[in-house]
Amino acid sequence: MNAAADSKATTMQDAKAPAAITLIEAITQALAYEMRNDPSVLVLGEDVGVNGGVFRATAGLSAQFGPERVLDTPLDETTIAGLTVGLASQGMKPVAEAQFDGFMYPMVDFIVSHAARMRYRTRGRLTCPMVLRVPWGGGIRAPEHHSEANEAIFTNVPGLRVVMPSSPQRAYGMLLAAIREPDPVIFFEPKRIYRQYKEVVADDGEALPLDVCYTLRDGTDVTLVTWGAQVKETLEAAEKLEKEGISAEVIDVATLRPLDFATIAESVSRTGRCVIVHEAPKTAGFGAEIAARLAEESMYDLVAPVERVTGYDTHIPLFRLEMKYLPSVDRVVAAAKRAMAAS
Amino acid sequence: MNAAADSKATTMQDAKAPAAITLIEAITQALAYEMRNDPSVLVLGEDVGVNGGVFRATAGLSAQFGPERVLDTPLDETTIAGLTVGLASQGMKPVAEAQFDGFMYPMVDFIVSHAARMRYRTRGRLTCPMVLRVPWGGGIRAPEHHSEANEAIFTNVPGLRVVMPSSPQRAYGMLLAAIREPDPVIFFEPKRIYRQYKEVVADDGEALPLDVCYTLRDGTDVTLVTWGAQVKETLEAAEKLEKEGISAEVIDVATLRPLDFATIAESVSRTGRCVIVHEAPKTAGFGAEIAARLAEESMYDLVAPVERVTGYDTHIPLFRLEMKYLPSVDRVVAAAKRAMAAS
Amino acid sequence: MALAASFEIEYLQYLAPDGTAVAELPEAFRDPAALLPLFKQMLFVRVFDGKAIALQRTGKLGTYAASLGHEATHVGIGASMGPDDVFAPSYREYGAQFMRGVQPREVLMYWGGDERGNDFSGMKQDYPWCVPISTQCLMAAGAALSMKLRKQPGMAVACCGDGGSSKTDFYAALNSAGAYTLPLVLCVINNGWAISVPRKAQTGAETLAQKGLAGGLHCLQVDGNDLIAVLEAMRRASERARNGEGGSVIEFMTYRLHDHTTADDARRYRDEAEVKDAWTRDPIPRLRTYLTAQGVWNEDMEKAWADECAAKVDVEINAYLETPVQPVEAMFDYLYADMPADLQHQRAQALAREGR
Amino acid sequence: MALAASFEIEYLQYLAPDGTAVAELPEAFRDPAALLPLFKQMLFVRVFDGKAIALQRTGKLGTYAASLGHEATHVGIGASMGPDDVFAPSYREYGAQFMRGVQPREVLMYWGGDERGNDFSGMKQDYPWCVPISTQCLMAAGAALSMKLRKQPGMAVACCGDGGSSKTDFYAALNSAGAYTLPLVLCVINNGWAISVPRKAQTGAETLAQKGLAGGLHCLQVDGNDLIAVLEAMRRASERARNGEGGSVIEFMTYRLHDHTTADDARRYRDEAEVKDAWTRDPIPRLRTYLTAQGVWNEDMEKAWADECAAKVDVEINAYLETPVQPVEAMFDYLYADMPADLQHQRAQALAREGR
Ligand SMILES: Cc1ncc(C[n+]2csc(CCOP(=O)(O)OP(=O)(O)O)c2C)c(N)n1
Ligand SMILES: Cc1ncc(C[n+]2csc(CCOP(=O)(O)OP(=O)(O)O)c2C)c(N)n1
Ligand SMILES: [Mg+2]
Ligand SMILES: [Mg+2]
Repeated sequence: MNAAADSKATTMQDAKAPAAITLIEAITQALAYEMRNDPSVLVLGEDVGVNGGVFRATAGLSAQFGPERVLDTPLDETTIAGLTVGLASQGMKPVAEAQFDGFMYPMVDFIVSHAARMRYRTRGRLTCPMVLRVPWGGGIRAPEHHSEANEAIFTNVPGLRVVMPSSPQRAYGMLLAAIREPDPVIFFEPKRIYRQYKEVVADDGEALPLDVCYTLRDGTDVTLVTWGAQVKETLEAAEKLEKEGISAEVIDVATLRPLDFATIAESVSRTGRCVIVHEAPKTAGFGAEIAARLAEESMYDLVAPVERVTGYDTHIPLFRLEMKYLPSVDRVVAAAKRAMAAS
Repeated sequence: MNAAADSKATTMQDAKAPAAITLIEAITQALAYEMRNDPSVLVLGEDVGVNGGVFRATAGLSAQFGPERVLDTPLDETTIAGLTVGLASQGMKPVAEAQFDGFMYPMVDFIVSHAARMRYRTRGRLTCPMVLRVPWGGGIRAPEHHSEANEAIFTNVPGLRVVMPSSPQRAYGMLLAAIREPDPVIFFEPKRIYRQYKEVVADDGEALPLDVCYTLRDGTDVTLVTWGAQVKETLEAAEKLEKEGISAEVIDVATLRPLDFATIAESVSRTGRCVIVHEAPKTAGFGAEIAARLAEESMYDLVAPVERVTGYDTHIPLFRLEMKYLPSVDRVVAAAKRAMAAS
Repeated sequence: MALAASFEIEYLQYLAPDGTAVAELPEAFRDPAALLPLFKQMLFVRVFDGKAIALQRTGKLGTYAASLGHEATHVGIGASMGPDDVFAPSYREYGAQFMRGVQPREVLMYWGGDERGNDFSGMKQDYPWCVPISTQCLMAAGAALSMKLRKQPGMAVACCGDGGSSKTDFYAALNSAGAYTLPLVLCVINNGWAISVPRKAQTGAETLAQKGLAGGLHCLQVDGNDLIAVLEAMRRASERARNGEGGSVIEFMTYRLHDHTTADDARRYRDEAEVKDAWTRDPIPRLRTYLTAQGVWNEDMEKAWADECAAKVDVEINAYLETPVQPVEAMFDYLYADMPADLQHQRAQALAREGR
Repeated sequence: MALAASFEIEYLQYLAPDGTAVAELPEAFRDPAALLPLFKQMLFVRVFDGKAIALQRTGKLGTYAASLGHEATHVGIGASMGPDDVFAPSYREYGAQFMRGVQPREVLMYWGGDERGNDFSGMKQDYPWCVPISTQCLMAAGAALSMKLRKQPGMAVACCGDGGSSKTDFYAALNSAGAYTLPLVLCVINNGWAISVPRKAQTGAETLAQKGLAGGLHCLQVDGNDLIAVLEAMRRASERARNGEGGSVIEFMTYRLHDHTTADDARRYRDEAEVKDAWTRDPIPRLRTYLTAQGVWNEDMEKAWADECAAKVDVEINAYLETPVQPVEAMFDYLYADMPADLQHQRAQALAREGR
């Protein structure tokens, strides 16, 4: 399942002097690439213009492409969502920004009732090729409502694609794919790892698929499945486990909807054990869908009960306590060991 | 787990001449009871006043309690949600109505960002004892957006209770409980069975618990778990199965959040098989949570893979095709048989 | 007293309910012959409406929202738009839509539970019927923004009701129109009722037109049962839109002569006397009297046209009734441009359940 | 030309930026001694603000939203409310909140990442700080509705910014206030910027006050750096509210002299010259000049009060810094009145992870 990433690596030499950049810089790079490439692409949101976005995702775009392609909106998320659907259904390719995850709730109506239904409702006469970028998740010591992991709200909605890259390369390639996708994409960006590390990302315009999971680490004893910022803790847990003689495979789901369950199932068919790790509250989080699919399709492969290591079923606390809320490396390690012990 | 329902039955004689009523009439009866009982209870929504609601749920309440306790709102769901949170946080007990499931999306922000967080955010200084009643689900040949099964949106949200009665008695008792509950409750009403059948419901003010599943039928071979209008098809499937020698236990989840998993687990520990039936799209529907819990906590009890019989992962079609979308008795029977064959 | 701002909102009416002119007619609409096709369209809509209601009553149609009484407003709006424009209707502006090429059979298919009704034969860019109240207004603002950004010549026109003018999406639309100086016309069709809730209960504002002031838009209130006033209001708004002067809110004063939909029973909440009174302002006799007085219409023409309408509608009804149900795969095939593997699997299951 | 409606919106200013009176003072605010405590409160807020920013810069506080430049508006609003009222702030109206008994240490706790900051020592009915822009306006409308239904004497007052006046929730609040004739005062604090977006980009309306017309509310625009104008505007609005005459929208013209928050760098998007110019309208020197000219204030008093403020704020800062982190169970204990079994289980797990 790393084929896409690999082919990307091989095309890297085509671009001139690819630089090592952060995840957020990869976002900016992808936006700039596609705005150059396709004149129907435009960016809109609060403070995305001259200010370049509160996270700097759109830094420099206004200067490069002008205010007609980088639109500051009035301060209203309903407005952003509605205008975006309007633009997309008339042939433009808007990339909207929700300033933070906690502010996207007023967008739900337009996303669910219109974006996700435009093609379906009109039998393909009108469509809605839009991207909604959402800085997502906790752990940055931010104020209230700036730390939500609310992807589950969208994963039950037909007509949407819901993705979440967790590396600079995947951010670049998946954002290009999202913009080119003829249907609406909710593009979650794990803000905690916006600047976690740099990676060489060729600015070659190569998109990555939006329907595959990425196996980040091979293993034989237990499959750790995660997405977003938790990829960090999960990889660390895998290293710790290795020191204790447990070989953990790590899968970054990357695209939640549609889910590439085949990759997960194949891994679990080898390991027999699965630990699902996510930030969002446990109950009815997207981890439930993965566990459910295992219960349906991989039951005979499982040698231990499925484990979920998640946020608790409460709101992420303000920042003095938030790290106690988020799944830790130790919790992942403990769950993997329980799975090993169970069998 | 039928204890509550049974004790309810035994207290029936206390009330004078309890009548057989439909589910929707039970709703009206509960509203009227609690408005008499508690002056802080009020009802608000579109057309709930003189018109008595588009489904007649509030019929007669305006005449009985006056327009100050049965408020028609301006036509805006954001307004309904926001006013409701405002009223609830100042000591009233508002029961709001969303006219149809498909119109509740603009309420998501107030529900998630305020109703579900008021107590948490203020450390208990302000609270939000509100009920949001939502006619829910398909199958009534209604126009677009009048047939959604969107409960999954709310089941991942901490601070909420999410319930769905599926009989007149449970509608009465659970609505009373919801109104008396000190925290916000999303109260889904399966509109397809609003008038499906009548049942004697004593108007005795007895609430039912909001944290139990109801076992509607005992069985030994397979556990069928469902909620809402699908209880009808599921019970019919159980009868069909019985004719073929398969003994199906039927559980009405009734309260989705918090989930009474113990009742489901206990049943599956006896049957070893579980079929989950719901109207909503399959992927990341609430059925996933139940299947996930089985994969975590009941794996050693399962002798067959879990089955989900659900709406497809597409929007419920307009009414000419909707019955092809909704899970049918035959699909439930087939799934149960697959479960029987698997083991 | 220092003033921060002051405003005046004009009211337009040219034809009184009795069909006589009460003000000098706007130059653009002085030729009665030019009004004739619009009057005929109004008559056609009324025939269509009656037959659609009858279809519903006999179980051959789902819930239907009639347009009885709104004909002047709807047809006047439709007549004011061209192929460069984008129309965003609510759910009952058939008069406007017919003028944009939507087929009556498409209306019937939509209310008959078939998505293909939304695949209009008419202007492909127009928005489908919109059930979530007033969300069409904000999509229209987005459409207007796309025109402005691409320097296209058109305007976007959205309709909502008096109830719809309370919806936050309506406010968002007018706010955006003002912020971006968009070529957007928001038509508030005030028919007195939002299902059972009277106009007065929606807002404390004395007019719905003045809501446009919140966004710095041009505001007008007009007699929506007077076709000429409707046309003139739309002419002014569209001129502004096309000249880059920005958006308008027009309140059309009319009345819902039917129940809200066929699923509603207005007698539960509405005084019959009010309805009776409203019939005296019916837009059709008013225009008929005027056009007859102008010598361009007469009883024979009316009779002939009525027959033509009935025949035409019957053809449409038959086409609707004869349209077979979509196959089961239709619920999968229009969801994504590229169907995900999971969904392909579910589609195959659904086909298998049909024995296909 | 027939008029559907016409409107005038008043502008209030009594003290010019140089501290001289430019209009006859309203009777209620003619006694300069009565203004003194408010002036002192303004000075206190400014000291608090400065120290809070310094705390953030040294890593002892999270992101902080300063109120620099808004003191007259905030304090004037706070001074106009009583214990029967409900206040719904956005996130920077400390001046108003201090007057309602909120402790400075609570402000610091909130921005310091501790929910207990929202458990105000002051008016228990007041709403907590509200991050989702303008949603507080609609909750305040609900609070006002509860007062009206229960025939309670108070009013609800909500604050939002110029940016916040674009939010659909703000429109929903004014729409409700008009529809139900609610005792609601919507204070739009126009400080020129919504983070990087200038007021002009938010709307095409020439004033933000006129948005109230959309709901039929009373509208006023005032110089928000003139404490007397603020007090007079609030007096008029509260009189209306208390007399059952309904809601008001007041636009307070002020300026954000600081960055949006400590996480922002306004130099990226804002001209320094504009900021420099805004300092000439600083509400504090203006009132100082006036009160000094009236003989109720002098340099010695200022010096003494400055010291007192500094000492008082330091006490608060220490109290904040010394407050221990909440125990891990705090994230479970305030979610429901009756904790579901599942959550009890998770709580026990969390405690176990702490070795407890
Ligand atoms: C968001 C939303 N809420 C509620 C409804 C249900 N509903 C359908 S029409 C209607 C009343 C609309 O009144 P108005 O806007 O005046 O338009 P009219 O039907 O009178 O033309 C309501 C409440 C809906 N369709 N959408
Ligand atoms: C719903 C929502 N969207 C976005 C934000 C991020 N945000 C915080 S403050 C702000 C600007 C607010 O400007 P304004 O209303 O003028 O108030 P001011 O900060 O100037 O006092 C924004 C966009 C938010 N808090 N809530
Ligand atoms: Mg209406
Ligand atoms: Mg501002």
